[in-house]
Amino acid sequence: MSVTRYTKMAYSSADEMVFGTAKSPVSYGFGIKVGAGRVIPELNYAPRPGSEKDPARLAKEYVDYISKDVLERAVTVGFPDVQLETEWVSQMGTPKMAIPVVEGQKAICEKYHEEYGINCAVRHTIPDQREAGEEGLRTGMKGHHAYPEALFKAAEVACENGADVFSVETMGGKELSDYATTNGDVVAFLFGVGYLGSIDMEYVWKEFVNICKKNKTIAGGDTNCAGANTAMFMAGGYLDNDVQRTYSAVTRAIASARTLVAWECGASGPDKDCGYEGPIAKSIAGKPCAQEGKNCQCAHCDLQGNLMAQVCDLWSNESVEYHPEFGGSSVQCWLGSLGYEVSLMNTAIATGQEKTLRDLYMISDRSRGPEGYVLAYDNAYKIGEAIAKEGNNLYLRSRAAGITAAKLIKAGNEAKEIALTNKQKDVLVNIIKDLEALPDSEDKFFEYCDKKYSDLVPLYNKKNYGF
Amino acid sequence: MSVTRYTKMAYSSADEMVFGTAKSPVSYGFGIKVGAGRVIPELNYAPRPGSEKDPARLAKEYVDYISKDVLERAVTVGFPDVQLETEWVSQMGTPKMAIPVVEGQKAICEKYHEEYGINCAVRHTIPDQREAGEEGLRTGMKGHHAYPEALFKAAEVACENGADVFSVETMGGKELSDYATTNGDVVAFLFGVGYLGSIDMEYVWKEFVNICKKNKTIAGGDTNCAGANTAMFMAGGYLDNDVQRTYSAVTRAIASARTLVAWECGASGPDKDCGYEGPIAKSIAGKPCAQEGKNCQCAHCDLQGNLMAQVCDLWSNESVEYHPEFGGSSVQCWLGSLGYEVSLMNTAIATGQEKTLRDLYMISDRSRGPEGYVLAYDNAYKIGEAIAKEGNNLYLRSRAAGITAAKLIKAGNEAKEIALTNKQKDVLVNIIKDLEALPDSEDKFFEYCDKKYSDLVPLYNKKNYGF
Amino acid sequence: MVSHKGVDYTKILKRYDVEAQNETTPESVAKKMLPSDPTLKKVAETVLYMKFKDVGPAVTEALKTVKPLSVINDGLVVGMECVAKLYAEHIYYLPEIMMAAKTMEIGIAIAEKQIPGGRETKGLVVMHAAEGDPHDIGKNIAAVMMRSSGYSVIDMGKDVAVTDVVAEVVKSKPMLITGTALMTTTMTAFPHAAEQLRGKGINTPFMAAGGAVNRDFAESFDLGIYSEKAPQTPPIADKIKAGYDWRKIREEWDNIVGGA
Amino acid sequence: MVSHKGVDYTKILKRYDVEAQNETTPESVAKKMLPSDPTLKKVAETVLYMKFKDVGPAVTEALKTVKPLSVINDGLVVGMECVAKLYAEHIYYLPEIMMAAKTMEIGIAIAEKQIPGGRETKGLVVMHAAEGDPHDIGKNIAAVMMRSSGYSVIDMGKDVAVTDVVAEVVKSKPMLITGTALMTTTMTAFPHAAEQLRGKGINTPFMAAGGAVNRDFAESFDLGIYSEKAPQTPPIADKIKAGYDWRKIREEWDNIVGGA
Ligand code: B12
Ligand code: B12
Repeated sequence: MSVTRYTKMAYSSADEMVFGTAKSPVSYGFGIKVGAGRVIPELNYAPRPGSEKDPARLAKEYVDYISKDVLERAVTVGFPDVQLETEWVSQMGTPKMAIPVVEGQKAICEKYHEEYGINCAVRHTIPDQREAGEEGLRTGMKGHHAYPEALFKAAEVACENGADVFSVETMGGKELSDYATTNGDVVAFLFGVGYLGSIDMEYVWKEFVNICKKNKTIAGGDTNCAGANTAMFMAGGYLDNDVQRTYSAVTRAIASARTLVAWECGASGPDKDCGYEGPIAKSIAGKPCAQEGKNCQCAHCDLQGNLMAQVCDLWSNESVEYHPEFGGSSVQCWLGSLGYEVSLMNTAIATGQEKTLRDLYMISDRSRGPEGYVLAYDNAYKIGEAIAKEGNNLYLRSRAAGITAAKLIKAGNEAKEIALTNKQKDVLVNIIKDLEALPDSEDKFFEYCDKKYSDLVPLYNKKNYGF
Repeated sequence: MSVTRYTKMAYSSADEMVFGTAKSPVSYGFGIKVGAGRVIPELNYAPRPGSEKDPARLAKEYVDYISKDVLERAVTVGFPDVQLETEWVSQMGTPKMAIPVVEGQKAICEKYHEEYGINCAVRHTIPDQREAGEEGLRTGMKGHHAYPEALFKAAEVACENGADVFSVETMGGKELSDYATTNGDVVAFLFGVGYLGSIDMEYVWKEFVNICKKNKTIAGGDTNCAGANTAMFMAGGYLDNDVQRTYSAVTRAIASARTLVAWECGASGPDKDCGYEGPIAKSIAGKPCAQEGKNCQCAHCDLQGNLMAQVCDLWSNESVEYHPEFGGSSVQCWLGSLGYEVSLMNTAIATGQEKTLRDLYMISDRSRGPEGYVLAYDNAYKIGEAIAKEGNNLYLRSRAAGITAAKLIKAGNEAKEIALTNKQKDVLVNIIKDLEALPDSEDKFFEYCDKKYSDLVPLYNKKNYGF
Repeated sequence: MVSHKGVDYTKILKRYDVEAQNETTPESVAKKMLPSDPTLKKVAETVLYMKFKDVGPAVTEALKTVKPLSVINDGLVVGMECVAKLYAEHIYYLPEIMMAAKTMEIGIAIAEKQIPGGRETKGLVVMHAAEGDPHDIGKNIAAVMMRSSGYSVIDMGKDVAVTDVVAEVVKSKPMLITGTALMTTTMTAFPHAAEQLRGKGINTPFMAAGGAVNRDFAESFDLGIYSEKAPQTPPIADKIKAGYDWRKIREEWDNIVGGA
Repeated sequence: MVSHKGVDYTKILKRYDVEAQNETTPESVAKKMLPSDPTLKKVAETVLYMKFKDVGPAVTEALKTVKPLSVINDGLVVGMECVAKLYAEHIYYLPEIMMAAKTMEIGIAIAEKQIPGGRETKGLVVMHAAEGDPHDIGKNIAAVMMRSSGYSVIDMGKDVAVTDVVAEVVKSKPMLITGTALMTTTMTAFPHAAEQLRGKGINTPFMAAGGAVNRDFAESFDLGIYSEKAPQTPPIADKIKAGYDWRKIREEWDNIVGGA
């Protein structure tokens, strides 16, 4: 597959973007149409401890319990569409464990679609179990688990046996982003995620897109869960004190340049809910994106619960462990939450009020923290423009994303739009300084970072990225 | 206390009603102002099994785990207000079990208020453990638990030890509503809930209001959980087949006439979240009401998840059992859900878009089922008018509420606004017939029902209602 | 005000209940299931159509030519089976179940008198709602279902002390005990009751049910078995009658309730 | 478009983080805690201000007049204690902890060489992330916290097989084992590991931690104890050092971690 870089914006203005509609809608599964004028709930779940013990148990858990509960509840409340997402547990690395789940979920979707006419589909998100360091992200390295062959094998298993949408959260750059976030080093993040991560994405996504094409599976997309989400998760809320939210906000912008690569390799979206960079990526590419927020409290609580709904096409709960509640099983309770939120968005679309609701979502969290601030669709659009402008250079575009985000926050703070603690300000100022001090030449940047992080990050190994 | 019946509407039009504002706002606790221009999240919880074993354990569960988790999360995400609701478990009937909980929750609210400036308060909802039949709802009957004395004693314990708001879900009429709902007999429901239930409400609420006054506790209100909620719960969703939703919708309207009585006895609101009759009651009385819907999926899923937010002043999760989730403890996850929804509503208020959002909530579920249809604020207002018109007669006003609701559904169905199954239609037609066939005289109505249900409902005993 | 007129609701919701409504009539189901014998058919129809005024005469009439046990099993019970089928197909609802069951019971009472020594039921079940728990509708419904499937029931009511439950079980030796709890703080009574029963050497399955109870909890103590919905109880009870102990019920639970 | 200009945000949210920010400076905390001896103070300050270029010279200088154990305990460790205090008060954050710890370790390495037989740590801890689990940041942070509180750590990394964990414990006899799991399907490795350890007569507490693990789970198997956050580990380890077994840790858990 060839790679086509984005150098222009898909939308002519920020205001043009809204939830439920994407420039390039995608259809799949049993009647699902994403980005085609209405939002769709996407429900994700984790099996109960112990169900991973054997293939029959795992399939029963995913199909007879979880999927059935979800579809049943969707019909009970009148939701017209529902998408299931199975994030593979590590045990599904072996086909014997994975196949019954993939087949079973396909079959139960078909059953409910035929019986009730509900639109439904399953996204399979396979794990990237490659390991950096000597182990190796590429073929021909030491990898005792024989990755990346195993990764591509898992993709085949998913696609051949019934996945409607395919996703991965790839690991490229993680060794550096782990270091970056725990040590507050934004350059390490830029190097790991923005640069090396993008290179790795290209390596794996060309192959994923081939596998998907062959099997008529939709190639959804990737997200930088390992980087920007870890940062956001650790930055937490007002009582947390591990990572600064100004740092986390900037990592998000950098990650968006990486996330784009899957689409540049031919994936079509919808990308993954935990890619909070969705508004930025969508502004550039016009492809549908899944998002999460208010109704993913089961999985985590961040500071942009409403805002993230502003331009979503699928609305997700991130993940919930399967267990009973007064109101049914946990997956049913969270589907209810998602489904009603989606109903509200679709009501807004049906009555021509979608931009008003979008703005209410956005204003609710615009000032809650710097992460939401940079993702507010107007700011997201500006970051998108910065990326598109340098679209052909993986390094320069990620750096531009980071600098733009940081400066937007700074300007917003000066304009009293977004309050910051002194610590958040200090970190922000240093980020701008550090990013601006970097050379403009990709080669020099690589040389500088390669040397610096070879010392600091034991697992860093440039062979993983084809150097 | 004297009783002042409502014979006029508090609002001059349906469109005047909106979430976050009530004609008569109420202030209490540590900075809480309900109905005064912004909506407040109210979080309710059930202790883990086993925590009821001794007073220390129960207090620890409610205070150190549940309340602390909630307050902590509220601060973490930046929610300006939070209300806790403790629905007493039956073991709290003894003061030894109840007092440490009430005192402890007060103290922890004070602590967080002082430390962070968060506005907070606790509602205590005591259980009505009186039993119909020979046991007796009134003093001087056989009641082996010595109720209603125990009920008033529990109210004193709550108010004297720190309850900010006081509520009960009283049982008057339950023996008849249980029969009515399982047998589909709307007249039994009218007699039990609309008529006898209202009489019982007056009996107990005069006393509750006295107790609250004495202790400077806010007398919140009552709800017909035992009647209309049981019906709604059993009517369930599209795949349930126990009770018809047209029946359930009519019982809701009837219940609203009963719920009013607490306020007529001097209570000030906010009433209880599970009183889905809130929009009707608020239209008549202008007092603030708590509601639940989309974000109470942990407790149950009904067909008006968005609609119920339309005119709420507090927004509740109904109840969740305390347990861990990926995103924190269950109470934290549901607080996050509530809080973000409230933030959306308050954003709408702050930007002057509250009526638009209200209408989106309403339209989302207006056609989902007959229960939501009669509670849509325009229809709720019409039912309110029917009640106010007959405000002085407990029987006639409940009957008017029931007939009006039934006819609204019928007209809506004919106008193709609300689809009905044939079964729902049949039941609806019979309800109208049955209610219209009743005598206009209260005495004759009593005579007829007294005779009929003495045979059919073994627990029915008119002595319970002072006859 | 945003208008709801002319809104395209297909984007927002789908009325599966209206779309899926079953146009089958009670008559068409009855045609396949009712007995062909006209006398018994008449008896069954009184149950099917909930005619509790007519059931007495119909049964009395039938008893003239048909053995009492046959009037019950081939008439009244068959009528109730039709009702159950109609309920499963969403044509009948709870009120119909309740009224049909009542009709059937009137009929059984009359027929039974003619059976020397009374009718033998499938077995005895002791039912109650937990100590401190006022939620009893679910239990009441389950009791009706059990009676209509041919079991006799001792309904101890709600808020029943553990000691009373144990005493009743010791006294009446049921084949199954059921407890209903809708509160997390009352369901803890069940393991206590089960423990006391075990202490007395009683191994009768103890079915824990009701909104607060889940399968994990119900199976967390010896004797405990689970039932989620009232209609699931008869198939479980049938297995107990067939000799399953509580362990075996647990093992095969998914299969047993699969159809219910 | 709805404008956000001029919106009254006080109705919507409250920036508790900005309102509550602590104006205390590292200097003011340091003033109260740093050693008065100027040489040791200088050593402590290199840790406090994360100067890993200066720590070597400062320690070397100090070793000329101060005993190596004192350089460590009264200089480097005191500096780290200041850092912990600043972290607790939300003045320092994770990066400062990481860098200060690194600084301290450089200093300790130098001083240690001068102690015959090496320095004795408070105890040995074996740490790992569960088999199949790639989530290791929490473990890495906890490892740093443990090292900075004076424990030595064998960090086995992530995705560590149960058999490897058991083998390492048998070999190196730690006072505490920790396992991190962020997935419901990987945390089940812990009870297996604990069982195998018990089988070998090992009773070392097995701390189960990480996002997926909760206290109920951690305490559902023998040896298992819980820790919610990385900073809670040192106080628990201190109790184990003081002689508590896993049962006693469980009993007093709330009190032990209360302050952390
Ligand atoms: C109706 C209702 C009431 C009614 C009960 C009327 C009645 N006659 O039962 C009334 C108003 C009395 C009531 C009171 C209270 N309630 Co209430 N109530 C409910 C509600 C809304 C619905 C319950 C119901 O009837 N469901 C319908 C029936 C049919 O369902 P079911 O009983 O579960 O039965 C089904 C199955 O479980 C099964 N089943 C049940 N029993 C059996 C037995 C057998 C053998 C089998 C096979 C099957 C079976 O079959 C049925 C369906 O097929 C629930 C909400 C909920 N989510 O459950 C709250 C709920 C149960 N109540 C709750 C509470 C807290 C209370 C109060 C304590 C509140 C208060 N402080 O006043 C009081 C109790 C006071 C006291 N005495 O202690 C909480 C419990 C929380 C907790 N701690 O666990 C709930 C969950 C509501 C909430 N807050 O979320 N309540
Ligand atoms: C970041 C992250 C990742 C990163 C991990 C990076 C890294 N180096 O660790 C990456 C991208 C690799 C990742 C991958 C996956 N992840 Co992930 N991930 C997360 C995320 C967003 C945050 C986790 C995190 O780092 N938190 C911050 C750290 C600091 O927290 P922590 O580890 O819990 O540590 C704290 C405490 O637990 C404690 N602690 C931890 N260890 C120890 C040890 C001791 C001794 C002590 C005292 C304390 C302690 O201290 C810390 C704080 O003080 C979570 C979301 C969540 N809700 O947890 C999902 C999550 C854990 N991931 C999940 C999943 C499903 C996956 C994948 C399987 C997805 C997929 N199909 O691709 C893959 C794994 C693939 C595989 N190999 O099997 C699910 C797990 C669901 C489940 N089944 O249980 C979660 C919950 C997300 C979700 N869907 O909701 N993930």
